[in-house]
Amino acid sequence: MACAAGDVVAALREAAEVIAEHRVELTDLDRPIGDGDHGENMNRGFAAVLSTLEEVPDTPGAVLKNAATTLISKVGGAAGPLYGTAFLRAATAVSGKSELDAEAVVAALRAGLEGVVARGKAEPGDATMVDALSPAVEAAEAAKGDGVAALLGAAADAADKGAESTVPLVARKGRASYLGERSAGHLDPGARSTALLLRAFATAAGRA
Amino acid sequence: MACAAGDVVAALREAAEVIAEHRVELTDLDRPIGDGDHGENMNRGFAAVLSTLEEVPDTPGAVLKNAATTLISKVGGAAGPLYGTAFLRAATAVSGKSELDAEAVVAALRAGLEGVVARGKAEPGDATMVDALSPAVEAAEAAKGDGVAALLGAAADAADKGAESTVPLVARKGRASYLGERSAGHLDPGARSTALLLRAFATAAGRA
Amino acid sequence: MKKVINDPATVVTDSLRGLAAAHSDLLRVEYDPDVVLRADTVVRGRVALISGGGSGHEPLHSGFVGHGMLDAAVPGAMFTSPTPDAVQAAIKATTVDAGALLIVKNYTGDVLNFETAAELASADGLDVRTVVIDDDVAVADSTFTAGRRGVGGTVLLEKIAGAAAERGDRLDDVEAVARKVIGQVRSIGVAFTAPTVPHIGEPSFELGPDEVEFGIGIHGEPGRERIKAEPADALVERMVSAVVEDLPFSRGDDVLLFTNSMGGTPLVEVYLAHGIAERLLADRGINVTRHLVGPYVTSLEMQGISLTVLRLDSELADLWDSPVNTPALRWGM
Amino acid sequence: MKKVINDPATVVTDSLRGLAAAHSDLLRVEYDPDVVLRADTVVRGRVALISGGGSGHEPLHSGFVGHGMLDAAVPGAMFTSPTPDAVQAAIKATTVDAGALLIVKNYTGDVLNFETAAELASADGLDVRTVVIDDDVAVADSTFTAGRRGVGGTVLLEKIAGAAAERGDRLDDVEAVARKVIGQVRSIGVAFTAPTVPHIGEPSFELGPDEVEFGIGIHGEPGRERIKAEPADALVERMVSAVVEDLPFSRGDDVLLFTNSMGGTPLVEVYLAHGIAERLLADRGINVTRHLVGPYVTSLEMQGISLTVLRLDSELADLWDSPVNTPALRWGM
Ligand SMILES: Nc1ncnc2c1ncn2[C@@H]1O[C@H](COP(=O)(O)OP(=O)(O)O)[C@@H](O)[C@H]1O
Ligand SMILES: Nc1ncnc2c1ncn2[C@@H]1O[C@H](COP(=O)(O)OP(=O)(O)O)[C@@H](O)[C@H]1O
Ligand SMILES: [Mg+2]
Ligand SMILES: [Mg+2]
Ligand SMILES: [Mg+2]
Ligand SMILES: [Mg+2]
Repeated sequence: MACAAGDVVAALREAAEVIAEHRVELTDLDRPIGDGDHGENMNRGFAAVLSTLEEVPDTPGAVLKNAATTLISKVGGAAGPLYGTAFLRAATAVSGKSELDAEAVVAALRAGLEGVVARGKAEPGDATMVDALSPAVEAAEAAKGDGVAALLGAAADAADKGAESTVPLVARKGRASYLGERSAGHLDPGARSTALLLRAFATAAGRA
Repeated sequence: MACAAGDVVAALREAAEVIAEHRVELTDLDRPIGDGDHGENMNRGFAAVLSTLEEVPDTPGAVLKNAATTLISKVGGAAGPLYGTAFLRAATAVSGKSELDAEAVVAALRAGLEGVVARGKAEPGDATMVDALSPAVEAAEAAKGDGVAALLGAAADAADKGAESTVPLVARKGRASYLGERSAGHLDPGARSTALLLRAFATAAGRA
Repeated sequence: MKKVINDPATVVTDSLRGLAAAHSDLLRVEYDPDVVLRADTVVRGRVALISGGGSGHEPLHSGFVGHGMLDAAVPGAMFTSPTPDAVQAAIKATTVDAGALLIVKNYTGDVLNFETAAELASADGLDVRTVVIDDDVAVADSTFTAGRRGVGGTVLLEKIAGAAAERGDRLDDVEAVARKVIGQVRSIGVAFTAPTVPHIGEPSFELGPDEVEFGIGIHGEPGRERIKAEPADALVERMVSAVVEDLPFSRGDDVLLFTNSMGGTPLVEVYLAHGIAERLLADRGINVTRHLVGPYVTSLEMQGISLTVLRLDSELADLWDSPVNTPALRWGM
Repeated sequence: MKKVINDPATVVTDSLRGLAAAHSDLLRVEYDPDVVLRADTVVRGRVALISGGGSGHEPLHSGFVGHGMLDAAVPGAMFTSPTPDAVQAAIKATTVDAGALLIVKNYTGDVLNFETAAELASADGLDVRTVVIDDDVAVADSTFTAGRRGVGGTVLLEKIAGAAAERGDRLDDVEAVARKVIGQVRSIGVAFTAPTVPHIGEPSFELGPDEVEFGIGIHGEPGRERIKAEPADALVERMVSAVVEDLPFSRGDDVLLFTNSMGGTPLVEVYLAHGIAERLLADRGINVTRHLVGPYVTSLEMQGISLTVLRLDSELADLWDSPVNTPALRWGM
């Protein structure tokens, strides 16, 4: 199975739904160590993405690029430019293709990770979304022989674990880093939203 | 028994002590219907009076006049000018006398009441200190044959009752009047402090 | 209670030391009794404008001492009228040949203490008058009550009378313009929380999570009525109609609209209310030609807002626009 | 949560309508994306000074738009950085031939969004630079962290860089003076309560009745350390030494001392802290020659204060003293 533009749209719809469902949870995660807006930011952005999905462009890359632009202009905060860049780099990585095979999906994920790191300069272990996204890309790479749905499932599993791994960490990037030692003991909200997004993509792919 | 300057000093000491003991109570009475400072105001004033009692002037009138000036400049709020005027008028009513007999004490109390009414324009039933002071003066008048201590005791009893009578009243003067109907159901703090002062005077007179 | 204070008994004086340090170009402070005086010298022929009252309403009154506004402010203890000796000290320090006008907010304590001081000063041969501002429409005005409170309108009165005094108007004229302002200004306030007076250490009243005090004063006294919390549009409409119907203000009036924070309400909400109020007045054909927005007459950390509307004519508008240079209001210089 | 709002989703825009109504002489507001612009026309040869960030810190930044300070402010959602398209709109509306300087508080979100906008504008051939202010000594500065936050010093930076732009300095020079301010300004904040963001509806953190957050930011993020409440003398000493030892400031320095209310703390306490801080600096031989006191960089209704100290030389002092005319800071005109 490979993903056409319509499949990417379906994945984004699922993502918007999942983010809306977890809005309060994400915000609650952001309250003790941040400024309590991550759920609002993500939901504002993905609701806006959803409202642009009526007219479907003809390539997966074009769909991702539209989403990127919307996220950059609607999410705000740190997450906006980071996720925006991730989607933009992913779009660029697959631009021109009319369908994405497993190889292409992994390339898109890796480009997204590289975009986040380029913008945010976080390394694994800094307690950010990178801690979810980075192992997810590795897991996707390892599972790419099993097809798109399976590799996204593996990525989502790895992202869940990666997000959990932020709990004991002292944050070194983002607002949580202002807390120093007090930032330990909390799940990073951006890592959680990354895991939620990957799970939504896997769910949509499983359905297709 | 008649009161010399020293007896008036003793009465003021007792008053200062009683006010200090009831500071929190008076403030608490002022909170639901006023601005929560009556205990502070009275205590500030009577503590200042206390500190001026080292050098005893030679007449009761002079002692009362000193107290009046101190109250005017230290109590603040509505109670300051009202009590200050009461003491000033009382002082004037007995000026020149070196001792106060029962007749003179009643005259002083009545002059005090007239001073409060002249300044504050409150009538009985307006839920103010007048509701304690006015019946107290009548009771003192009625009991003046029994001597100073007894007439002050009668005045204090009447003031207690008068203060209690403010509970159901809708206030028509002072801050409590801003509440309209909501002022009913509360003991007026100024009526309570008047009753406390008269009780203190009676206690001191009983001791002399 | 958590506050930036050392001792509730000295909080007013301690705060005045900071005020004096911050604004030595505009004012100087004398202590015990505490009075805040204009830094520049007293001028013969100029009416002295003096106000004061309990502390806890900052910047009122100390923040309005300076060119074109007050010559002296007399800060009492927290929420407690200053005593006559302090008012007398302010009169003595500022009043020369042209006399003085005392601006008094209508509270029994303020009126009694300021009037006592004025009487004593008059006995010394000075021409000292008092005007009493009572702009709060929440309180029924009647000779059977203490009458209406003085609230937000006080700032506008101090500014306008101050401008008249600054330009050299005689005492009669300063008093007349002050009375004109008092006749044409109306206010209403609401509160969401109660203030905490330092020496008490607990909020002055309790409000449920969705209760609002409507018709609140500025001393932690409860309001006239307790209502359910409602959206800003409804709340501001309730406030605007209370104010407009009282004077009443009429179609075609030019007004100054002053939206005030009671202290604890963030500016973002105050501007939001201001925008709504301006629109609601426009809907009634009332023209807002002057604006003031911010925390100017506060009640410590109380959350809430008040609206004040002053009918303007060209004289009042000109006096409002005149230069002023005080810690809290400044323009034209 | 009780607030003067209609809908958490529209609170920023609704508030801007009130701001626009109140200050039409100084500024105008464009909506969607929301930007606040100087009312007077854009001038060729003058550098455009632009700042912005999450809302809820009012009067920062919108209240500092006007003559001698900002050309544009870009208000984001509550406590949330504005997006690049809004920043771009502000750049387009204000930037002609002399380029623009963006003043960015050091938060990951602000830096990323403003830098994205600057890149896009540069691609359009405009000379747009960014300076990042990071004056909060509470945060350990290290390349392994997001670095220090931008807090109270932002106001001083906007005023001083604004004066340089107003007098016609070239972009290089405005940028240089901005970097000088950033190099010489340090701040620290404390909080007694947490702010309540409208869309959350509950305080951002919980504090016990005698707990104080030391080293607080301005977004409801908890501070660096939780301490017991203490008298003002001790608390302000703790704050002054954190600030002084950091730069460090030295005996003989002339400084501007800015004592800021975080929103919910009454002015009487802010002045009280200011007086103590001035004395503690004087004890160290540090000379306070300029003062600013009030709620200028707030965190909604959060109770607390911050201290900011800026080392002055004659250039910075002159630029500070230059005329300014904005809703929240005004002098000399
Ligand atoms: N430099 C960074 N690199 C990667 N991720 C980051 C960085 N800074 C912040 N984040 C992520 O962004 C999340 C916070 O997003 P959000 O709350 O929307 O923005 P803000 O912190 O501006 O309020 C954090 O939980 C973290 O995962
Ligand atoms: N016009 C008045 N006439 C008589 N007593 C009054 C009047 N106004 C107020 N009082 C008395 O003063 C008391 C309040 O005193 P206090 O709390 O010290 O002053 P304030 O109201 O200025 O805070 C009231 O309880 C009432 O008894
Ligand atoms: Mg956040
Ligand atoms: Mg009282
Ligand atoms: Mg009082
Ligand atoms: Mg944020």
